Amino acid sequence: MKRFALSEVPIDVEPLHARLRRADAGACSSFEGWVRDHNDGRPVRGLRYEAYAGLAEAEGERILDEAMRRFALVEACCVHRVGELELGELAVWVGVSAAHRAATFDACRFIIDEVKLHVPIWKHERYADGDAQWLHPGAGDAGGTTR
Amino acid sequence: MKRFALSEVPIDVEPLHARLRRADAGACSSFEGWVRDHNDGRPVRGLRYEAYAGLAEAEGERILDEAMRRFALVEACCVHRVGELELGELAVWVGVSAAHRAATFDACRFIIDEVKLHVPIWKHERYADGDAQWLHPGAGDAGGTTR
Amino acid sequence: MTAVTVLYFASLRDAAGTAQESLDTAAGDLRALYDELQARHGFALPASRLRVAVDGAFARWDDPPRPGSEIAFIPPVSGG
Amino acid sequence: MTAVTVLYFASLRDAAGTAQESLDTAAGDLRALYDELQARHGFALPASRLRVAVDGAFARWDDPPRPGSEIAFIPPVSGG
Repeated sequence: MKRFALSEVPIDVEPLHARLRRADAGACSSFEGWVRDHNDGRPVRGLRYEAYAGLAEAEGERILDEAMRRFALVEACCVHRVGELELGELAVWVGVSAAHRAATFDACRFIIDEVKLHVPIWKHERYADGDAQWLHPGAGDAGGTTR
Repeated sequence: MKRFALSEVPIDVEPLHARLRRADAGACSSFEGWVRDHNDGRPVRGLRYEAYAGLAEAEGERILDEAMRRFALVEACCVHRVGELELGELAVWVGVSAAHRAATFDACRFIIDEVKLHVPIWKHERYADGDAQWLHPGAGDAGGTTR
Repeated sequence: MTAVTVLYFASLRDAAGTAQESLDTAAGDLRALYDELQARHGFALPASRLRVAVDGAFARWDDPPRPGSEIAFIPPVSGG
Repeated sequence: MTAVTVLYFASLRDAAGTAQESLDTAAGDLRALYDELQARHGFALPASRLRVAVDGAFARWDDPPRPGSEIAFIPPVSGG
């Protein structure tokens, strides 16, 4: 079963969480990214995530595999939303389990950091003032403003 | 509302998680400690947590307050079980939310580390071989073996 | 003599055979009180591995026992 | 000339006005192909800020375009 997935519908955390439960797991860390009502000081009205699905799934799986190799984990998984999201919605969920807690913190942080750096998913933010833009981090938002 | 609590019944995560949700929170980390089927190589059959309730609640609250001061959090809470627990049961839950993810990882780890170091709660483990003991970390289990 | 209530938890409670006892002590500070009780109950843990609390707040080993106070000896904790 | 399909995402798709196009290119490598398409569509992002993928796997900018391949220019990502 794949450890990384994209989801076009609201993420159902319960079955993901259930995959982490094992008799030999004593610790579980999870991370949730929620759609915030502001970004860089601008009020946000909503957003859309777009992915290059095939490559995103391959990259995500590579990252989860690497986490399983680097840390003493029992299980790990991550799901990222694509499509239109409202304020407060769950954009990404990462969960890991292990015998001991240190590995779960390290792995959870590693996975979300790597996903944000490498998985081809893009965020298009709509602002309260009617403006909107693609976010292309690195040197300002050179993606420019679109409506 | 208190940020730290003891619970004599199974921890209901949903209302705790709901307290973390805020329009200005973009990140949420949570930690769960589960009753593992082994400890230090010994098969575990179950365990019991006992607390010095008044001091545990005061210490827990002090730790959560300190986390709120040290990290840029929106909200934080922690619940620890007391009483008899079965294998796989949730022993402790920590959840924090913040605008950005780094603070949530740092705070979540800080809280569970501090709770484990300072809150007067003790674990009594029962082993598959019928043996049982109080865990008093620090210099072997000087608490000795009881049945 | 000072009348106090002492609370025992975890392995100390098992060794003492009770969760609390009321007693009169001549001990000059809480460390001396613990030493007295350790001798009586055969506690395996030395005071150096414990913390002490009075009336629900952590206290210092060299505090004197206050009349009517509730004293708790806190073995190394193992929550989480 | 090499026949390839090019995929555009996010701001590149908005600028190109299409999510994909098929074209024949004389470019010797993927960087030259991007430069050609940047000039045609007015992409704001230089190749130095992008990654390039071929047939669903990351590739090198100095790889030559392969006939029939699907080439994706990957702007800086912003998931999470």
